[in-house]
Amino acid sequence: MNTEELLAQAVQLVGDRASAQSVPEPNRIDLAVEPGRLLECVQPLVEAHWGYLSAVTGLDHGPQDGHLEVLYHFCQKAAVLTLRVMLPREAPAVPSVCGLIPSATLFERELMEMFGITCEGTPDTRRLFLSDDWPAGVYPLRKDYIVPTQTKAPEEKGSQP
Amino acid sequence: MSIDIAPILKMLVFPGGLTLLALGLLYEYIDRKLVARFQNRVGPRVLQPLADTIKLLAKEEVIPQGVIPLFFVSLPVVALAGVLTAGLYIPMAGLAPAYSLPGDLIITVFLLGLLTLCIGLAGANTADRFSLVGATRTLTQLFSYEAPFLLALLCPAILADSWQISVVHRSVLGHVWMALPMAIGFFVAVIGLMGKLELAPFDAPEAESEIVAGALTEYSGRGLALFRLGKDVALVLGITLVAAFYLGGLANPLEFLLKTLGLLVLVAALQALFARLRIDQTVGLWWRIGALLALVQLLIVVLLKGVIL
Amino acid sequence: MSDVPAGLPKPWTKMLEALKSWSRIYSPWAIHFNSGSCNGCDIEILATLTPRYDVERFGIKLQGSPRHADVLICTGPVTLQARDRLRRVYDQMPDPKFVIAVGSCATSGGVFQGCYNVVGGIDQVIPVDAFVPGCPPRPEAIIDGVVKLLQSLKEKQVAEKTE
Amino acid sequence: MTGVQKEKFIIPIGPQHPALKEPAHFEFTVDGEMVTSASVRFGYVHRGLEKGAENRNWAQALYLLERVCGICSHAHSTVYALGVERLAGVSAPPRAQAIRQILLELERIHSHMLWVGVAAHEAGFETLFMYSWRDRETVMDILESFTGNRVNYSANTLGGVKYDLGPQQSDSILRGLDSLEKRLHYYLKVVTNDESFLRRTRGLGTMTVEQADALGAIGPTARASGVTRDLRVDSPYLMYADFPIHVITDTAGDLQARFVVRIKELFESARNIRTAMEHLPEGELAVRFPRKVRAGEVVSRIEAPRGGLFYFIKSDGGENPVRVKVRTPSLRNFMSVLVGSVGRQLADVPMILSGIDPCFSCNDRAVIVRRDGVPATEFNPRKESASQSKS
Repeated sequence: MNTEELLAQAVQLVGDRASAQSVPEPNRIDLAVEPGRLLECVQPLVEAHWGYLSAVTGLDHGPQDGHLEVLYHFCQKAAVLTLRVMLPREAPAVPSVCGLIPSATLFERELMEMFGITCEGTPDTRRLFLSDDWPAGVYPLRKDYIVPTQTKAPEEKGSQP
Repeated sequence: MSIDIAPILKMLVFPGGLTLLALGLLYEYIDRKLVARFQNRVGPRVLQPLADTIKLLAKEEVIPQGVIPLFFVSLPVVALAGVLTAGLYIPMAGLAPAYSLPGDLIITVFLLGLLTLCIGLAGANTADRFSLVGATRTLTQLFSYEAPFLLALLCPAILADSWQISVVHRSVLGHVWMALPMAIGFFVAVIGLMGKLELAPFDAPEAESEIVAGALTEYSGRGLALFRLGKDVALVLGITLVAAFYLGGLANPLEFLLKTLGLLVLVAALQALFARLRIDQTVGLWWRIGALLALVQLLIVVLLKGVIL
Repeated sequence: MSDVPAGLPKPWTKMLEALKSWSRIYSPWAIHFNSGSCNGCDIEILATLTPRYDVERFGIKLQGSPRHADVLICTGPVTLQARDRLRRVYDQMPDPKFVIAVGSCATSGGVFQGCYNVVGGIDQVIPVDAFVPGCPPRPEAIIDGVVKLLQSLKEKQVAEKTE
Repeated sequence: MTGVQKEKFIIPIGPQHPALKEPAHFEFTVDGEMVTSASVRFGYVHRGLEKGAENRNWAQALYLLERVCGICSHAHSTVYALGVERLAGVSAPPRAQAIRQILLELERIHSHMLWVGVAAHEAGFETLFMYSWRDRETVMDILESFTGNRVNYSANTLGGVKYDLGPQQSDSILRGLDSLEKRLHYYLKVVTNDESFLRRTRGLGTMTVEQADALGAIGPTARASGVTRDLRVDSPYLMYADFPIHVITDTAGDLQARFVVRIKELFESARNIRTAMEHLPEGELAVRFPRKVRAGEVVSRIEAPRGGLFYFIKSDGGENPVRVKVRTPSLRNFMSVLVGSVGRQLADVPMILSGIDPCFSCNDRAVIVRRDGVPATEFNPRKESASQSKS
């Protein structure tokens, strides 16, 4: 199957559950999905063995815009299908896909830690790769997190053990 | 009352004490150098083992938490003292052993085993997990190679009708090398020696990539230096013993040097040739193949002896 | 054990001191700690062990246990998570001990300056005796760093003698 | 001792441990010598690169991202440069693309040879480690004569490359490749014939096609299990469409198969480099690159030595990237280690771990698997998901 056929197959599998569809590049299709319908979209992909979950990207559109976005990238050969889930900045939450794709636990833990997005039902919610003394409630990849000046970093975080 | 100075000299200078220590450091150098050359490297300088030892002796000795300090400090001393004592029964440099008594073969093998036992206990003494696993492995390995090694040494002893090293040694002198008619026994003895000294590929007890430095992980400074010295001396003694039994005896210092060094080259080559065996593979190898081979050799010797004599 | 007994006559003390410092320079055992490096320096440190560079001819041996080591070779900027580990490894080493910071990142934080999880160079956490700059430094430079450090020990000793 | 044995006896590996040249903290619960569960915590080399890239301009971020990993640095800078160029609507000249590809393949040779040595070291086979690293110096010399640095070549720039390939360098590369190939035949013989080494590699960390596919394994790890997943063929970038590569696969899926696959890939890389140098296009090395990149999002993927490398780059039309997401190949493969080490000997763990050629500085994240007593061969991701959600 070539890339177009693969993408057509993907759209056929999940297209009707998406609220919007766009083609940013010839080998990519983006589908906007409501948070509540995410699992409905992932399930047919997993069942049809359409590609593998290559990455989960978190995006912060900034405090003005007031939205966070989670991108689930599925890759099959050259084709990339992205499920985009738009979330409010306040109390963002997505359902966990770990039930369908166990190895997604890493991606979800990163998401929780870096953006403060709750993955409902994810098996493991512990710290991933921020240090143990990192302050709670500070999410470094959000746009309103400003990196403290380098030399004072450990003190400013007020996190001396 | 006059003090007999001879035994003290024997114990402190030759063949025990200083001579053994110096030979141990020299042989460690040769071993490391040969392995390095086999691996295409330049290798260490002559005085390297000496410098390592002096440096370790001059270093701070950290006594970690959770150990019994008395054991922590005394085990290396006991280990080194044990192997140095073993040196008194062995025909060092081709000369007659300093002391000789019936059954000293067993004593010697026991004293060499004492070193391993001390290392194992030293590992078990610390709270460090790597040391504990290392200690378990050291002791497991001790139980696996000790029997075949002893059996392999018994073959010439049975031929000589004695368990006294000097008698066995005299009986093989001038005869054809035992390694030729008793190739299996020789093979088991050399491999057993490598297992005893925890040389590659039998270095699972101190496998760096799994358990850091095994039982000795927590040792620093003096303790480490003494254990290393103990191992060096054990290397010399083991090689001498095998050469004396299997390579036609050691008639004079020159023969001693040539034969032991020849054996050292063989041991170094074997070290460079193989990947490390897992501990279960080591044990399996010893009990399934090593012990069996040694028994077969022993059987052959006993049968032959019965037929000929 | 590390101190020469005070009761010995002076020439003896001197000789023992000289012997100690000789052995220290002749036999530097090293341990390697990566506190956040990109691997570039680490593979170059590993390369120093291999036939082309072979540091064993200088008596340098890479050890696994901090208890056995004299020289701590650090690579990479210090990350928040590695900071305490670095300090602990340093504390576990018996005296006398030395630290070499290998690479630009270990020296100053390098290209990672300003990243939120980076504290800075190694010297922010533990005292450093020698810096080897480069991204990554060549294996020759790393060996040179160790040799220079040892040379400085000798000079220090000479200076103490003349005092 | 017995009291300790009855409790969970946990062997920590890392963050400072001789088997890991990089820090990560593994905890293996052992029963005697048998591993009963495994967990890992990364973060020791997490530097906050993704945020760091947002605070740098497009060109500066290239140098930062090149240092995500020192072993596959060129792969990281290439995937970023390709993505940003596509975003900006700029295309590097053909000659630059061919040079990038040659460097990528040279880097693959250096990386795989490094891995052969490190894996041999984990197995306690020092001689093979020394030999393979000695011969690896050949490719290091080539890289140095080409770019002036042994590691972190800094050959890429946005819009092209910095270094040209002259006839003299071509000669030295060809000569180096010839001698390297001779040695590679020897290593292939060693890893397939040496009995003591086979004892440590055969049947270890085995993944079937289904498991590899389900776990989303990539790179040589997946190819050794028979999954033909290679972005150089699936989605050709640079000049891989013109100078194609032949995908090497194996069916065994164990550690030995990964050795064989990696070494065979090197022959393929050498062949690819020769072809690319023979048909090296003439022309410019670089084109002008704008300071600002027009708004948009791009997914850039290439096949790094360890597997598919995934970058997501977003621009809002300014001088800085808005988001750079890095997903490295080791991360996708880590599940296989934790799952594979349960039920194995402790002595095999470093081997299984090194089997995927992990790169911690690449992916600083964490994962946990608790699967007490269930052998790895029975692992079923679906089953696991059920048990995990229950707990």
